[in-house]
Amino acid sequence: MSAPTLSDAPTSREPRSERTYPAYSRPLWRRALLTREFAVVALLGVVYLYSFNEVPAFDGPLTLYYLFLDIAPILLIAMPMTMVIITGEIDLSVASVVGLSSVLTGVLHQDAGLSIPVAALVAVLVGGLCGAFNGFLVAYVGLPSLAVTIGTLALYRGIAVGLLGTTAVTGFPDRWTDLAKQRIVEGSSWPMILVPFLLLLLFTTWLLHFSTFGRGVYEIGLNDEAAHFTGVNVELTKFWLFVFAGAVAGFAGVYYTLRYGSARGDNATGLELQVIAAVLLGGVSIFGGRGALHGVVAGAVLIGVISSAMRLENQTVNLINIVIGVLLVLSVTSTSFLAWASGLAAGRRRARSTDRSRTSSG
Amino acid sequence: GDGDAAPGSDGGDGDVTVTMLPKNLGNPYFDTSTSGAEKAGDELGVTVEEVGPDAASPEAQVPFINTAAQQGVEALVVSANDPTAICDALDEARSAGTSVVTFDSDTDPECRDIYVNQADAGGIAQVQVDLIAEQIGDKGEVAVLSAAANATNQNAWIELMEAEIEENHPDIELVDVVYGDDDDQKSFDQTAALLQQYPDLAGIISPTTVGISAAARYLSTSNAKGRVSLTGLGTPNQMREYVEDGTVEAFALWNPADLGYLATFTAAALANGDIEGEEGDTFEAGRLGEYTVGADGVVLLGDPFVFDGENIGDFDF
Amino acid sequence: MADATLVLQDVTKSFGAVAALRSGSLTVRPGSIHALVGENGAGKSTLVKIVSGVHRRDGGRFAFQGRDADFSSTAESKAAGIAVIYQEPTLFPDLSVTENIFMGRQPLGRGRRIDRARMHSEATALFDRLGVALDPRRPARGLSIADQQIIEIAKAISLDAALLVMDEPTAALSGVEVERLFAVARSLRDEGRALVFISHRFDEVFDLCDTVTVMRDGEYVSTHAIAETDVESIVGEMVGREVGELFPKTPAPLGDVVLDVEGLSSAGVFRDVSFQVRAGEIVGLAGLVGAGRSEIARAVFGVDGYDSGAVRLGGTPVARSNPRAAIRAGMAFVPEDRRKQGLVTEGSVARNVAGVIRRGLTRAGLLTSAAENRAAAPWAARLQVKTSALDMDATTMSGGNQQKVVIAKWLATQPRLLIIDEPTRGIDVGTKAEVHRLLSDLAGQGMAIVMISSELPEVLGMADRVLVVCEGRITAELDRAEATPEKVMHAATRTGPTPGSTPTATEEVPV
Amino acid sequence: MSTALVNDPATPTRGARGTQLLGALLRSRELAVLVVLLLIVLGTTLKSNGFLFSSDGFRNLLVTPSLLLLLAVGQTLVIVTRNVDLSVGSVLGLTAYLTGRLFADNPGIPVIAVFAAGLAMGALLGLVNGVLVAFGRVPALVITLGTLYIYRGIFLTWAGSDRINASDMDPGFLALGTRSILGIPVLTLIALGVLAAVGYYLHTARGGRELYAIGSDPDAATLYGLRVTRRVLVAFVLSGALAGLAGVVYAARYGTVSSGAGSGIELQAVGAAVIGGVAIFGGSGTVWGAAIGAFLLVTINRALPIVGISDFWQRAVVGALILAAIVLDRVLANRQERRLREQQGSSAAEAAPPGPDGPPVPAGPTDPTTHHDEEARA
Ligand SMILES: Nc1ncnc2c1ncn2[C@@H]1O[C@H](COP(=O)(O)OP(=O)(O)OP(=O)(O)O)[C@@H](O)[C@H]1O
Ligand SMILES: Nc1ncnc2c1ncn2[C@@H]1O[C@H](COP(=O)(O)OP(=O)(O)OP(=O)(O)O)[C@@H](O)[C@H]1O
Ligand SMILES: [Mg+2]
Ligand SMILES: [Mg+2]
Repeated sequence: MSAPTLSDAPTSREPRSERTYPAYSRPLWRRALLTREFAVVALLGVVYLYSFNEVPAFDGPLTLYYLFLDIAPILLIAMPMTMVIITGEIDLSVASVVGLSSVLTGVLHQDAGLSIPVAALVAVLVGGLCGAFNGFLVAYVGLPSLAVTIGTLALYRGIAVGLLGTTAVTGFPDRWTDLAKQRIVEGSSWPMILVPFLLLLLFTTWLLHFSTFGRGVYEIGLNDEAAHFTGVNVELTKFWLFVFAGAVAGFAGVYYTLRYGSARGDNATGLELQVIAAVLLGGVSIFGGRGALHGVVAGAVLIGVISSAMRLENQTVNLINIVIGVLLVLSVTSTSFLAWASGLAAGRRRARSTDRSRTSSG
Repeated sequence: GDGDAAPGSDGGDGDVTVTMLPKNLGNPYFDTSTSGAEKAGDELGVTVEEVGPDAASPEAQVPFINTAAQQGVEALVVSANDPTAICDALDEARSAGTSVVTFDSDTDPECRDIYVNQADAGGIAQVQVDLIAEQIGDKGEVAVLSAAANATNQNAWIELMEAEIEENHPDIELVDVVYGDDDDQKSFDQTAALLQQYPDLAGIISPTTVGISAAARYLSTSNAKGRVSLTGLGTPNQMREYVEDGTVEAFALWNPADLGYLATFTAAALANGDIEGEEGDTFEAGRLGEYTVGADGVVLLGDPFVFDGENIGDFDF
Repeated sequence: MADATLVLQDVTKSFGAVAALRSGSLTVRPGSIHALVGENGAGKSTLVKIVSGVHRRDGGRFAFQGRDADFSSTAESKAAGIAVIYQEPTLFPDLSVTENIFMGRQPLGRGRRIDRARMHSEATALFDRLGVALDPRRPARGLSIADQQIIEIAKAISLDAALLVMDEPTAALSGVEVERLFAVARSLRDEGRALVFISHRFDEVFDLCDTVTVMRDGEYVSTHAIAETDVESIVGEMVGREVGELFPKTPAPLGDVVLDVEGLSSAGVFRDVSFQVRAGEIVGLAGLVGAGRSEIARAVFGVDGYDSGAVRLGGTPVARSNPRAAIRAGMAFVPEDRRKQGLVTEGSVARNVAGVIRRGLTRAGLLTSAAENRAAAPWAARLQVKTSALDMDATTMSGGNQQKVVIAKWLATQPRLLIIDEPTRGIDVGTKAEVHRLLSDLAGQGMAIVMISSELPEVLGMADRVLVVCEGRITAELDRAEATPEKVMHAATRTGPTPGSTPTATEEVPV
Repeated sequence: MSTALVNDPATPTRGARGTQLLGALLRSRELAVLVVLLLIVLGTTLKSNGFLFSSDGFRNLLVTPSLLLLLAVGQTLVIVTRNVDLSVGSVLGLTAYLTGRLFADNPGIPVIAVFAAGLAMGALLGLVNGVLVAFGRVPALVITLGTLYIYRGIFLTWAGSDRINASDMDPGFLALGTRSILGIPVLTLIALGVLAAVGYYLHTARGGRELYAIGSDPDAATLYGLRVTRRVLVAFVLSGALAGLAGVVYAARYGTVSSGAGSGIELQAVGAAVIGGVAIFGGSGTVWGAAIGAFLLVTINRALPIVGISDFWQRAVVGALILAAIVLDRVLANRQERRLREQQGSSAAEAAPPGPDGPPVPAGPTDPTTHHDEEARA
């Protein structure tokens, strides 16, 4: 139904030479390789190879296992966060939702006597609810998400800490804490948490890159008014993305609780900054409208590899934080630096070819 | 890239490495204990590496325990931020062949080989209650400024202090327990809040080094100085000024350097197979002499020491 | 003759692969109003931005007041004595109208304090000179486009500059405001200043200017004294090819009622709006700027809500406040501001064109770029969009080309009703005629069209029926035959009884 | 959010009564927060009159917020330009440690020199932020998130496990933390002095107004010819310098500097500004509002335990407060928009009365007939 036939061509009264357009202005390899995402993937490869060969014990069997266990919450939350940031919004409250979900899992299991799956389900639902509250204020009341989620960052964390004080709930059944740390295949380096993550990745990839919803997400980030004019439901899209972020954060909270076997109000404090660092490192524009998931995954894993390798080198956390900070700053400034450099190069090329282009255009 | 001489990867040619994992870095108390550990390391000829998170939370400690397991270090000496949360990680390290010694703050007994206890909880509670009772004339309102609410050791002491007060000091009322999270600013502000909330407060017990110094600093400049007594556990360097200006009469502590020293000897003894961690095992701990592993795999450093205006000048840590 | 104030000679400028200026030349003398005309994308705005230091030229000569110039920022050009009204408004919405005018050069009192009282009185004086009543203390946020443009003008003339460049300043202004602007421009000319005036409206060019320079495809074409040329030859030079008839409206047989709007009201915006549009019919909405025509269109399409009334398409009610329902029912809406509302300018041509129809492109749950490209290509071709590839961003295109992308996007939905708001605003004659021919063709094929335009000739030339909107009400309904400029004008300003206006409406007018 | 009218309360003229009314309404944005603050102080004092009437209580009421006040003022400068500075907490930690080190390593160093060093260090770190933001063309949120990690990492690496104790510092300096002049603590006086200076600058200096213009629409500011880069740089340098000053104040007030100094305070600073009515997307808001916001945040924290709410719930209350503030802003902004629309309607009617000799003509051609002819010929 979409491709018009020649007969209903709007200007067919006066037949003209039909123009055809190439689909792309640049060859495939340039489109694939000259991107921010690819740069991160390449950097990840380099850092991994270097660590594998040079860092003692990095080649051991435990490295990847612990690495994925550590970054799983970041990877999980980075999925919805990527979409939220592409719409031009931000969610700073995710780590507080992780904390709240963790506390709820603990309290519901211990005090209310619910079984772990039921408690976890409630925690995820409450996470979604937290996201819905953010989404409502941002999408329907129209408040800036930065301010809203700074507020809910304090609010949700406050509720978590208020519910449990600074005591911790421990003593979860081994069956469940072991599940959080189990390997997919006994003896492999791949922890079980990668299964839900891969499912989530698959779902998010489809949603963002291969669905009309995802096209709307990008359009909202680039120009939400125009998106509204073409029938994208801007409010609803944003609302659901915040719900998505909240629910995934809730799930991450359950994982967090089971992995460390303790539900505490201050669990995952500061995690939001790591998630955002991973997303931005992966090439997503904080202005919205640009970014892709493979870059984000590479960004999160890169942070994990660097931390792991530096810990194995007995470096302090401080140095690890410096490296991640520098990387973040370099990665975001590199874009404008590259643009500036390629502008210079293009200028030189143009200067050489001015005469040619002039004759050819005439 | 130049860490090729690091342990674990290139196997055991008698090179023993002990990893010290305090609750957090940047804490002078643990700085002192690590210096004791290093001294022990020198005497024993083992390498002591200190690693740790910047905030005192269990989940921040876990990656460092994991890393120790990856490196295959011979022994891990850890002060636990949570009795159970780090258990699984410690189990994995132990199954990778690493001996685990806890010090300062214990985990559940089954997660470690030996706990080096700075002083038994009863003794610590006792000395602090005795000190405050003496300073306030054995009657009045008393509050506790603790570290985090789920710090194992703190809670055990506070419980014992409550029991002790109830039993032997009927005129003393413990009105509140507040938490400064081992954060200067928070402890400072909590002290201010306590004084406001309980105008008749006679004394504060702060069984944590961060808390007592923050509280002392607040008291020393407020008009409650001299009216409200303060005691607890502190290091001489942090408290010297306040003892000298009269804000604080006396406080207690063990020597954290000795604690680190003993923990390292214990770890080395375990790593070398000299002891198994069973009750009754004995080992030599350098200048501290011989120790015996007690029930539940606990090694006790000794009784806490009381610092006051008379003796504080003799210490520097 | 005095020395030229501004000399540009063979100036070149490229943006990436786009050569915006190949050889721009312009010589402006003091005491003269110099028109700069050319098709969309001819490079007029780029030339202006080089003069004002927004862009730096790649090559060529640029002299201001006899000295070579090369401004690297607008601050430098301003300091040198150049005032510019840009095509796009550059206001600070949070600041007061006065502060917008005097930002960066506020009058200072003692201790380098800003003297607010003096600043406000100076602003009031400026508005008096322009003959408008604007509260100098209100924030710029929420001003109509016309008022925003007036502030831009006030800003520029307050600069007391030797050269004043105006890039399409009249695009959003009404007749009175245009006249007042022209009066001010003439007085500035008589003071011996040099002015550059860019417009697509030839009557204005011939009314105001004394010299005209024509540009085409980034190149200088010619300069004439106004007295020695006429519209026809200028258009010929601009386009470089034959332009067909400007209003090629052919009568089409009318079909059934497609759009039926009944009693639509929205508090404070419009009231009791009812009209019908038949298949094959072009209905023009005329009126003064700010009369509320766009708001009516937006409410009908559902991007805005309304309080009461009903919209039916082909007899079926259309849900309110729901653009997607409107699209599903067969409506298409080309909004008035293409950069902000019509396009995702940073998106590719393909994504823009396939933007509304992408739901239908999903195969097995997957929407791929390949499918979008395939769907977009024929529509881009049909409208002769000038682009090198389908993945080029719309940012790189001129206004006329962008408008073609927007129209292509909506035609791709194959709608029954097309609402088109200011179809040719800021578009050159060549493209204008193309758009008009397109609308006529579409009507001929049985599409119902609602066309909103502030250019009266366009409305009169293209519409089968003209609805006149005044202060949110329809005050007249005129057939093509009876629609004269006078009648429309009367209904739009309600200076007298007009056929079709309801008596109650006239009573309630607070004039 | 609060508008230009707040920033621009000029002498009223006739015909501007609507504006005046509106101005009064909007000025209440700051007033509203102030009223909440006073109510809290009042309520808590009724509960425990030591909260205000003991000399310690009064001093704490004034001195505790001064640290956050400094940060909130700096944050306002940056937010007004549509940026944000998340690195202030790390800058505070770093300068607090620097302060301690200076005293520890140079006994007898003049206090004024330490203040200068703190300011300079803060300004330098702010400059780094500013340069990266202005020249890297990257949003400040990302850059300062990066420098938050970097500065704290540098601080901790430099400090190691070294802690600054009160005994390391000059007693005269520490006395600043507790001394009062005319019953007002010195630290509060410092903060209020900074507040007054910055507030005056933002309101009455060209540079200050340009900060608002830049935040209101950065692209327009560039087209207009404002020196955007330089102004943004200055805003970041000032924010850094004030964070540096806050670091020195921190050392004076708390007497010890440990690794946790200032961590997490950046969000409180942003929160204080937002509560005080500073629009997160730039262009509007005042430092007075931000200052009141800082007072409110800190005072609530101190009041909660006294009125019997466990301090565990403090953060929840702070969060609710921030949300309430931005919702209130939205309500006020909506109301303002309505008024402006009414106002515009009436002024439009005034502006274009159909005169007898020059009736307004429809937009477009001044003489439709001739135009039509010309076009037809073309
Ligand atoms: N910043 C830019 N980046 C890329 N291309 C640009 C940029 N600015 C202008 N162009 C291109 O340069 C050409 C000339 O544009 P310009 O805006 O000068 O045209 P114009 O004559 O003012 O047209 P209009 O009448 O539509 O305003 C166009 O093809 C446009 O797409
Ligand atoms: N951003 C805005 N904020 C407040 N009021 C507005 C705004 N834009 C327009 N209005 C008001 O809404 C009414 C209709 O404005 P609008 O300019 O859209 O009408 P129009 O007939 O479509 O004119 P045109 O399309 O020719 O500009 C006017 O009263 C105008 O003052
Ligand atoms: Mg232009
Ligand atoms: Mg309109």
